[in-house]
Amino acid sequence: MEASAIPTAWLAGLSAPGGVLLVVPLILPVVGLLLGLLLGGRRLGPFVFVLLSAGLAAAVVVAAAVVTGGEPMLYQLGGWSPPLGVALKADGLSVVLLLTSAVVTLGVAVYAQRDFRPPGARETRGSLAFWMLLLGVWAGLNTVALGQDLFTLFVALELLTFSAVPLVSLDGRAETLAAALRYLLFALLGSVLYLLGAVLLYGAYGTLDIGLLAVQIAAAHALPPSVLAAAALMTVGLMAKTALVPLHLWLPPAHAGAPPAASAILSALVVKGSFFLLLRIWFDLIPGLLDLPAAQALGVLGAAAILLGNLMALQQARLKLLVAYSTVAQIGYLFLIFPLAGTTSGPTWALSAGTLQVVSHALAKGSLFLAAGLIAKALGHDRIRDLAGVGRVLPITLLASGVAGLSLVGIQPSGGYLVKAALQGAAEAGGTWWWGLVLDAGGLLTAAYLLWFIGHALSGHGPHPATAKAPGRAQELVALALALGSLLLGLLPAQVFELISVGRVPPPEPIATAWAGAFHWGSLAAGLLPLLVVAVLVLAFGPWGGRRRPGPLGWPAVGAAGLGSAVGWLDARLRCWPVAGFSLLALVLTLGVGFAFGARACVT
Amino acid sequence: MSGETLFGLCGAALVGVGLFGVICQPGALRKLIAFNLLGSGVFLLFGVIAKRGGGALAAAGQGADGDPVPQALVITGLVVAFAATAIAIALLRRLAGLNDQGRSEGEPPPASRSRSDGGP
Amino acid sequence: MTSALAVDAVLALLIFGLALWINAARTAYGAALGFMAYGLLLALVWVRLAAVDVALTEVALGAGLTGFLLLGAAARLAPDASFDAVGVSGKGSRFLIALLCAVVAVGLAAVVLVLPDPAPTLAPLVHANLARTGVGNPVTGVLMAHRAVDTLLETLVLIPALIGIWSLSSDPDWGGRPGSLPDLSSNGPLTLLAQVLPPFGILVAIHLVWVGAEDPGGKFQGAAVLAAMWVLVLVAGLGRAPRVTSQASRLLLVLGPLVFVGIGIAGVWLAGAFLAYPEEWAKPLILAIEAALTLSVALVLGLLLAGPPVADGGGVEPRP
Amino acid sequence: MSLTLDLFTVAAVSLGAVFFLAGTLGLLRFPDTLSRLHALTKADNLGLGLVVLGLLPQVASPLGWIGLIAVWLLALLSGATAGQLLAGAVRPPEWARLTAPGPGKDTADD
Repeated sequence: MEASAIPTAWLAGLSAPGGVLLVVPLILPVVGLLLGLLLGGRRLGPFVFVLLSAGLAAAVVVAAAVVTGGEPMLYQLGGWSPPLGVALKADGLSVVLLLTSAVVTLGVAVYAQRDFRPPGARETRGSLAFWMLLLGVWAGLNTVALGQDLFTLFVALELLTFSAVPLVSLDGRAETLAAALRYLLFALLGSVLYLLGAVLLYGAYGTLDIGLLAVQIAAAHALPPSVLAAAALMTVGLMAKTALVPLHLWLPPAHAGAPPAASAILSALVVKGSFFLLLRIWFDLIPGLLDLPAAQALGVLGAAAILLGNLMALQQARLKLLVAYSTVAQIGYLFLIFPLAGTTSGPTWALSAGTLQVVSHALAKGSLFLAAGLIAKALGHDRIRDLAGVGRVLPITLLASGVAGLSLVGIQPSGGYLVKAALQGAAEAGGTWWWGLVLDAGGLLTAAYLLWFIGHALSGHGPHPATAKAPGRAQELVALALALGSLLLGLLPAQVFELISVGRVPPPEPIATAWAGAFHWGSLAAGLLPLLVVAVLVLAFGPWGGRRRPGPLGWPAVGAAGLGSAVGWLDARLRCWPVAGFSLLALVLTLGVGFAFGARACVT
Repeated sequence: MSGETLFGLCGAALVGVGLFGVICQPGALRKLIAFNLLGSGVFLLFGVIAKRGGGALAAAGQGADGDPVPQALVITGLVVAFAATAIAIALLRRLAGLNDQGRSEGEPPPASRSRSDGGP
Repeated sequence: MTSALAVDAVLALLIFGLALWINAARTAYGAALGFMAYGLLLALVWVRLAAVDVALTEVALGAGLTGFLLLGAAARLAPDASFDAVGVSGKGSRFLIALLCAVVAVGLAAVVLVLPDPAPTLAPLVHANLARTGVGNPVTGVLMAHRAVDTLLETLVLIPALIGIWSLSSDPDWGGRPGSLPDLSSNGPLTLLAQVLPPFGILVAIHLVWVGAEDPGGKFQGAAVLAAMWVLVLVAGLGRAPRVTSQASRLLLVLGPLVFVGIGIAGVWLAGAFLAYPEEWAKPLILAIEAALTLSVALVLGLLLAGPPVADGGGVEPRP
Repeated sequence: MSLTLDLFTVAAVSLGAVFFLAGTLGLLRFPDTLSRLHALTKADNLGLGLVVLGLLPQVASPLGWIGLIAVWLLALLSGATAGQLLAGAVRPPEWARLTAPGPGKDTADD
């Protein structure tokens, strides 16, 4: 024990309430933004890479301090204690976001060295804009992870949005500009609703610090109407920024139109920032909401997102749109944890499943978008039907997207599998079998469209892409590394998953033991076989992927074609501005009324 | 029914008008103006809460009337809202410039402008 | 006291009516003009709510600079220029959405009425801790000391916003000067105004920043006045915006936040916490930060108004 | 002494209000932009001047006087410039050559 006593003592010194360690992940991107502007586009790439490596190191040290300390780290900025001052807090949840954003941003930075390095000696528009906006996104994410004050989190969300929107329209085409404008307006609508919620909470309790508010809200035996209204407004505002169906109108064109490195950051991390605040509100600020029936509504929307997103992904003719709709679907999995948090396995179990889904999706989706970018650059287009021969030209890229696909589908030993196993377990424990059904359907459909994409890429027939420009070897390896990271997430030692329950009430059955036995080779084949069979069936029947005529097998193909066009019509309706606005208002009112009745029911 | 409560109701009404404008107004510029109305409604509510909180202190003749923390946050919020408006206006003007560019060169305006923007 | 209540009632009705008129205005140009008047009225409400700092910011930023942006855009855009040609055409759907918005507003009003009237407040706490910040104005104390991280993040938000606007130019234009400002140099009276007003404007801005420590005022208000004066000079053609790649303007852009972060980091050793100020040096440090921030924020606000760079020809339409 | 000052303030401010009313009436009733500009810049500036004059005795410190007068001068300067700008934008082209005199014929433009 002697050898390890010294580092823990050192860490304890750093992690004491006065420990300044928490400020480092905040200062690095801030100073990076300021010095980066002076440095100029030419030397900004390597500078950002060095900064991100230091950021990753700082995140690892913070993680070590939190795990060894066993309790969350607190730091009072300016020496003022809340409610007057603003505090930073690092519990298990924030450490996971810190680590994930550092890893994925570092990967994207390595990938983008080649795309955004100015050819000549002079700085170009893209080279300055991309790197500065990347630092802006990273600064926003670190502040969202560590912030403990609702208004500081609002400013961090705005920093995140203002850095993400110009990333969408970096190539300057009219479609991407329209997508960026729609994204900005809808994200601003979401953050104003969040701010309105924070204002009401301040009006009720006179503070904006999450810890103090949680104590006062828990003390009140019944949730007052102002807290219910604030919860409804903040939840819907953050759902709009997380693009949960039916508020997903801005995501597909924005994420598909952005340059590959930017769309990887947008899909993997930016969308998770606002979801992270949702976790803070539902699990830290007002945990009473989880027992209300309104939590089921979030689960229903998540299930709708899984089905709609996957079915739409099947119909896309372009690869980037397929991956963007896959993001819409995977966000649905995140929202399944709210109904399952009320079951016997307890909120921390569901929270750890949700956090693992954040990490595994960030890695897998980042890798998939990078791979899609490489394919689009090599072939000059990303029409799935003309991807024939890509397997020969870009073997590593295709391997990366295949491995990422395995994690998205949820094949062992990937993180996706652990999430599905945990959610299935929680669903059976709570007796709510239908969530399990949705999970299986989602897995099958994901397998279908990934097989559709990889099948086309591997098929030999079709013109050999003679003019394919070979991408940088490093770019392919980054995509593969992220994909492997997501795949091998399940092999991590079980104690790592205890990290998430630091600072929370431990679940009845410790996560480590439950998930230790989750992975064994025997059940791999059992899990894989039905998946492949059903996926091939879906592909054989449906006219998916823009085929004109339905499949060869008569009436089931016609049915599938009908379903496809119906889903397409529904998505087009949901994604026009007035209907999205209407669903936003309807959600605010239904959640508000749902909370009100739920709160009154559990009081009497 | 003190003055602050009146402004509180006015703030809530502004939020309603702003929400309606953001959703129903055709054209991004009109939506942006409605968004600024919505933002000013939220800040007005924050100001009312600040004024309600400050009464006791002012009565005691010690500090200024009104709670300084929400007032400081509203100032920060106003600057953030201005930055948001600046980005949206720049996007809007660039988009309009490109579309006029497109129309003046005779090529049809990009498909996404004419019909509903459901397509990719 | 009923006369004060009558004034408040008239003001509230006027603002609500003006907001409805802005929504119902026929043209975007009319709506932008209405919004500027709306901003001025709102500043009166802030004075009635005893928040003079916020009234100054609302006038300078809300009515002034935002109005300038909206007016400039409304003048340049074709009336139907919209990213989604599909407005809400159906009368039925418009009414339905209006009904839902009304329900949200009524719910919000009900919550406002239910909120505790002597609202729980931090005013006594701020008043007690104000002496340690060395600053007399409680709002400046909160902005610069108690919640310094909000102000730091907020000045930081302006930099990606500016970079985002600069990124909306086309690649060959990089290195040019921002070109979104109208060129009215041929107009005699405006040139006169641009020669007479700025000196007074600069004096007022400096006064605002200096007095901000003790009475209502502060750096954002001063910076907004400075930015307005600079844009007036640019519009009158008496000066030219710096090139996007000019190192001097970038240094000034970054100076304020760098000073703020530098003093914040120094606070870890000098005063025991990040963004803390040693007791006896608090006021001079805060004033130094405010002075540096005023210059940086004024430049950023001016450049946000000046828009993305265009080719050196100045008035040349940006090529895709 | 203070009674007469208060009386003076009430008289001056109400006179100023009357001028403001006249200016607004002009804005609503006059046919075209140029005459409306005329009404606005003249009446309102005079109204503001009277209001400022009326308020001077109420303000204790001389710094306050300078502040009030500075507000009035700023209003005068910006009002005049804005008036010139608007008039320049609205002025019919034939006036430029000063050959064909006559009132503005563009009554239907605004």
